[in-house]
Amino acid sequence: MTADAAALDILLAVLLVFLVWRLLTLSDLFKATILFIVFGLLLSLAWVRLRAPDVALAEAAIGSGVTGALVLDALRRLGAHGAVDEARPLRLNLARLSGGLLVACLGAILLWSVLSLPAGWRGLSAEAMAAMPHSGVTNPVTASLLNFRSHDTLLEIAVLMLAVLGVWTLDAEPKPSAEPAGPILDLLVRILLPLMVVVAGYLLWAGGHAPGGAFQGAAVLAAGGILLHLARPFYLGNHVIIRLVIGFGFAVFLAIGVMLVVGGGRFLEFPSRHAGTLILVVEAAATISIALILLALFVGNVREGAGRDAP
Amino acid sequence: MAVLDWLSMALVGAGTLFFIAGSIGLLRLPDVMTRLHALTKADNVGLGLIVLGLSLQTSGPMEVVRLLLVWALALLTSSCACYLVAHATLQARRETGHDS
Amino acid sequence: MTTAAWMEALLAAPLAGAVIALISGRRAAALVGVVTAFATAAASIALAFAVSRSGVLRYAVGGWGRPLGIDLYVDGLAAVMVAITGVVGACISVCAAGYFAPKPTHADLPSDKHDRAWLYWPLWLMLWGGMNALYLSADLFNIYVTQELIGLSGIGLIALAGGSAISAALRYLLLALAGSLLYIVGVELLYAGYATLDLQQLRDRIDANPSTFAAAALMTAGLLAKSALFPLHFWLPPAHGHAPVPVSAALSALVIKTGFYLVVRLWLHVLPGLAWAHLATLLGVLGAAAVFWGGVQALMQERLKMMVAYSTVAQVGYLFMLFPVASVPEALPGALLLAASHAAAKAALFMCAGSVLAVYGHDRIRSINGIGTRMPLTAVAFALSGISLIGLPPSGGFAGKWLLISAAFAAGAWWWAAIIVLGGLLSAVYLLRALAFAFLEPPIAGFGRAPWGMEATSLVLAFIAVGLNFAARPLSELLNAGAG
Amino acid sequence: MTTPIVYASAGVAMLCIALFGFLTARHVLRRILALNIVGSGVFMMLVALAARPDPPDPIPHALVMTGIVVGVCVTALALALLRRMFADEGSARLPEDREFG
Amino acid sequence: MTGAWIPLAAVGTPLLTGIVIFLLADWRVALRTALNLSGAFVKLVLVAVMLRGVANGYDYSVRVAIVPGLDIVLITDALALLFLTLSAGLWALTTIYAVGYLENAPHRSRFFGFFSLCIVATTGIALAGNLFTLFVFYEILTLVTYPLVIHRGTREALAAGRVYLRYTLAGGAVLLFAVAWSHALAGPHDFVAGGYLRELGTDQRLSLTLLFGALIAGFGVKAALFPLHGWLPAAMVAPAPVSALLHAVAVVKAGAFAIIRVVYDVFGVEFAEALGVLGPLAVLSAFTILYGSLRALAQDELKKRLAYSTVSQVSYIVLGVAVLGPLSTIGALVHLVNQGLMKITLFLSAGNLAETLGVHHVHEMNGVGRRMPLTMAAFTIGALGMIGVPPTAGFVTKIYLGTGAAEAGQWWVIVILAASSLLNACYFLPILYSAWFQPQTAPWPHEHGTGFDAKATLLVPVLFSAAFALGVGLFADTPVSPLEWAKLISQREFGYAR
Repeated sequence: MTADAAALDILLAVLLVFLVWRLLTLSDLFKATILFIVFGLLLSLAWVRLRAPDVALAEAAIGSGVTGALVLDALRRLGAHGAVDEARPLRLNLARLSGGLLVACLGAILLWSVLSLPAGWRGLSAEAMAAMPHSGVTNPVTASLLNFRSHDTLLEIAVLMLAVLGVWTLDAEPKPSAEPAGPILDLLVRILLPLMVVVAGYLLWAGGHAPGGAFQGAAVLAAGGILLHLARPFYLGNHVIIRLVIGFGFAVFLAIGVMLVVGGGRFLEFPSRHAGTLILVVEAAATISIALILLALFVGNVREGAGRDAP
Repeated sequence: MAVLDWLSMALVGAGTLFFIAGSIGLLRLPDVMTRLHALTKADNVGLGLIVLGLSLQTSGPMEVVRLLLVWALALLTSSCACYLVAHATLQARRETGHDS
Repeated sequence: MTTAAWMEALLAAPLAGAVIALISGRRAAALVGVVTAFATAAASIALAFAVSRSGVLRYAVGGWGRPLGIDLYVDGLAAVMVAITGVVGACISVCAAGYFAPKPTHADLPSDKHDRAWLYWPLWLMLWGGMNALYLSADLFNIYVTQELIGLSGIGLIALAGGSAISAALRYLLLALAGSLLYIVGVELLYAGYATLDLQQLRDRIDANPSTFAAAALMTAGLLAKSALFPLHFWLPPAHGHAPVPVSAALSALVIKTGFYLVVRLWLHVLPGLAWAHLATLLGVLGAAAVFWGGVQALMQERLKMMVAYSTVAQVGYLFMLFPVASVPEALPGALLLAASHAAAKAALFMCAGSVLAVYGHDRIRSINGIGTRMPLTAVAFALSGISLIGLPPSGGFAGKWLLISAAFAAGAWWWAAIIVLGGLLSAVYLLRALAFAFLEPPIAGFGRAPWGMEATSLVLAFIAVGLNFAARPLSELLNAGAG
Repeated sequence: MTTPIVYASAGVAMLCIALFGFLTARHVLRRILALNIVGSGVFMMLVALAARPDPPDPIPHALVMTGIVVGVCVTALALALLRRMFADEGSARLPEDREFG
Repeated sequence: MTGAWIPLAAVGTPLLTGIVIFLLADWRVALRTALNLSGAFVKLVLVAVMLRGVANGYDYSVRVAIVPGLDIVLITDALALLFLTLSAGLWALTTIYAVGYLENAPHRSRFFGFFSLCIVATTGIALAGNLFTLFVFYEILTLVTYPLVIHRGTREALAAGRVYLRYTLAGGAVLLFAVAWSHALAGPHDFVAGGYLRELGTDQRLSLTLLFGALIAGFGVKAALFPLHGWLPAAMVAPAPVSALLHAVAVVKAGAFAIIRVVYDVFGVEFAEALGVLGPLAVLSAFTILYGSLRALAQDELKKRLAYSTVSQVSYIVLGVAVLGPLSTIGALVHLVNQGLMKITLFLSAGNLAETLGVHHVHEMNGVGRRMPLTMAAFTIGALGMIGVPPTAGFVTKIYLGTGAAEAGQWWVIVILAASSLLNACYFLPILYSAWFQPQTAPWPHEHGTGFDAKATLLVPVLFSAAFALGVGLFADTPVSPLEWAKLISQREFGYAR
């Protein structure tokens, strides 16, 4: 641990904690959102320092990128009045005091458990490395995501689909009266969009042996879609094509799992010979679906002339 | 310390200098337009110098291409962003009629 | 068909049905939904029989085995919960088929919601799939993901009703999210301590140190928020009260039980080693408080659905009174029997409230005079499920309460028995108060007509709730067979 | 003070501040941001834990990835509900937190 | 145990008729009456078969397992059959009466459905083989009688229903607690002739006494013991057949019967005496007797007066149980039947008066004897029986209770009996006097039909029950009378010499 690296870590850690405190006490929620996005980017920097590149990519693309865009979009809908939370100075009444006390002792216990952890803590890295040869991929994170703990990922894609369904159950919002943002953004979109599609494809392909994978690729693709939506607003209904693509990733994953059972193995048990190809198929299907899901979440439930009230 | 190392050290130092100038500009200058001016100009040049400095340290030509690609992308997006922010503020001024 | 085959079918069927329903959209979503519902119900009952025949099943998903991969563990407890979810879920699906029928027959779901009514089916099947996955899973983090699956689909279902259900859904979301995060902190502590996420491996490696205690306490707190035990119950009445009828039936009867099941699994199967007597008493006290608080609130309600929602808060209290007497062997079958008959009876009560709402356009308790003559099926269903909730003799609720009371005596703690008995009395007051209005003359003429499925299903569920009286013996055999 | 311990304690600090923020905040958007940060805090503790062994343990990484994606879904739904509630009831707070006048 | 199906059939027949009647539409009078009567007839045949079987020492019992280690048990011992015969017989009578009484009234299918379910519960209580079964059917009785109490659907009926529920459900809760406690103390035991709590000995004196108190409180609600009797007068708002059958025969007798089971078959009367709980029970029942009679004096409404007299009469049974000795036991058992017969006669005739002349209050009864001689004759037989005038059934009870108390050396009981007989006379004789010897002073409130007396379907059951009440008294010594059966019970059940 060279001295300056330690200094960087400590600086980053302190900066993160300061950002969190500042974020939660600002009265203007627009500034809070900007700080939240900065917090997300610095957090992905922290994941890089903790030797977790896959997580860093996911955090940057999804954690701060997509979430940041969603929050900003929500903020726009809340309008000037809704965006300000006249945070009265936190006077200490009993409830806040007891809450604070509770959280403090929780923090103490967590800190104690972090510090008292034996230095030689191995976790499951030995078992994971031992199982890597017949997991079909060389990137351990993709292996554990799509092979060791594939059940989790299957349900996770289901959760993504549920988010879209949840948004669709709400009343349609009126179309915001945004006039096109001008030629410069069109230029940017024309240049960036193809680049983003290529990068997404690369991330998907690289997932097998290097940091990357379905979620990161999908997030980049979704970012491209959001950019296009900003330049030239388009709206996704819920007619059959959209539903098909949204359900496609989960259906493929589930179908493969069930076929493996029919073929004599256990649910989601990839035979080590062609686990690699199966994982790639699943990841490809998942990328497309997740990209459209994230885009649908951003575009939200808007329909021409629908909705009873303008914000 | 080979000549290359000294050269890249100098280039990266100059780059950071530009960044610092940009940041000071951001803090000191009065309104949005001038701040935009400071930010985009200083940071782009700073980034260029750092990229040049780093490219001397890289192991092979592919690294250099990748660095230049990063620089090009940064140039493109920051200029567009600067235009959009300026456009938005002008619009806001036209609607509210007072300096924001 | 071996146990494993039934379990795979049970896991895959609702999820597959949900995706097909999503893709098929408005036209065939209801048909797909009902077909999947009956398939899943059949699979869950077959699984229960398979477990009682061939004992416990450990199933490694993906073939990797315990610490690395995710294991599913089907013992008696899981089989019982899956069977309850199966049977009550099938009835709820039939009721929903009638409720969300194309032509609007009820004031409960505003007419402009009708083009989105088909969304009920993918959400409901996902909820059901999530519950099955939760009961079968033996991996701490996998249970977290299934909880999120259940939470999210539940919120989507509540939001279907629109209007005041939106803020209720938002409050439920925030609380469920906070609960899950507390749960995850607990999981992180356990993983740091014992480097495994599997429940059974944890049980062998647990030793009593502060971080394990903290982890268990945090996870329990998270789960209590999900199962709406007394201090954390405030989200339940508005959420269950304003949701559409089949949704509030599903939430009150089934989703609440997942939190309770997990606390039972945590404290009775994974951490019996820890000295948790004080926590058990705390849970019992909270349960008692829930029983009386829920009962008093239910008594003061003007609307039928809100009263039934508050009675859920009370009935959850009964379930948590299992813990102080958990050392006695017959306490668990009693609590499970209580959970089963509460599930059936509560779903039936919500459907009755739905029928009343459909016929009279409102469900104010004071003005449903003479529904005995106007809607005989609903009146009988309301009476029978009321009897089961109160715990009067010929009902499943009574058998469950009887086991809990005799367990309390066997554990030498007679005061728990007294609380259960008094709680039953309190629930008798508010349930029979509402029932009495059914006999009042002259009957008020209702103008609408209840959806065809709702009255019949509520009667079937009411008979199940009463019929469970004879289920005590097979249930305890299933639990012992699954003890494994 | 090795890197994992620095970041783990930062994670704990973030978690506590954000949890307190969630409990005391009344504006729902702020509570959503706070819950996101609580999630990030837990994930930081997990990844810091994973960074201890030499080839970093991939399981917590997979857990955190899943957690981030689930976090996005829940946040997206929460924001949609918030927008609908604000449009219907005119306030960005839950009914019990609204003080009138 | 070849005959094991008979007890099940006894419980099943009314259950079946009840369910079928529920499904019938209101206007199908003929079918419903046919069902009712055939159900009653089949029941009587079954009871006769069981009576003959039990008389010569045969025993049918059925066991259904509900929970591991806990079963519903139906047994046919002599005590069970005493109560069963009473309820089966009077059920048949009252069904006929109810058919006539409720002609073209609303909700008749619902009424007769619950009516049969009520008999299911009473049969279950009679044949219960252990405390758990007794408790289960006891609670079912509460459930099925509630809709009958509030059958009219008026606001007062609902208010009376609330009072009824408040008492009976509270009693039920105490009972649930007590039965579970008894299971904890002595494990799931069936009824044993000398009582199964005896082996516990008197070392757990406190908990056993508390258990006894809880059981008596639980059952005492339905037996209308003093502090718990409030629901009985309030429930008089129910139609006449309901108040006749339920509050004179089924509900009130179920409470008394259960107390007999507790004292004799759970604790055993010697063990109860050793615990010293019989004394307070005797005092309580004696006080209830006097209290009931005093309140009856002050009632102007006829049915309320009869209700309070029921409160006091039932406590005779509890008093007989509480006094140690064979004679008082026989007195208590035989009063179970006598009081049922006499009280049903009184209630049915009161129903006739209300139905035919609209007479509800005592002050309206001047000269009613001339207008409705047969009904008033039956009423007189019942009233004299209540007072204990020699040839009637009431006299038999009081003789045995008196001699039993004297034999046990409890002289104050005899004083109580004498005083209560006097009080009975005070509140019954004025009615008889004003009915027979006063000329009609005011027009009948609202008279239906100008016929000779009440309608046939109302009159015949009243005359039958009056005949029974008189016959039981007159032919007390014949082998077929309830007195003989009571002696058989005390000799077989409680080991007293003849």
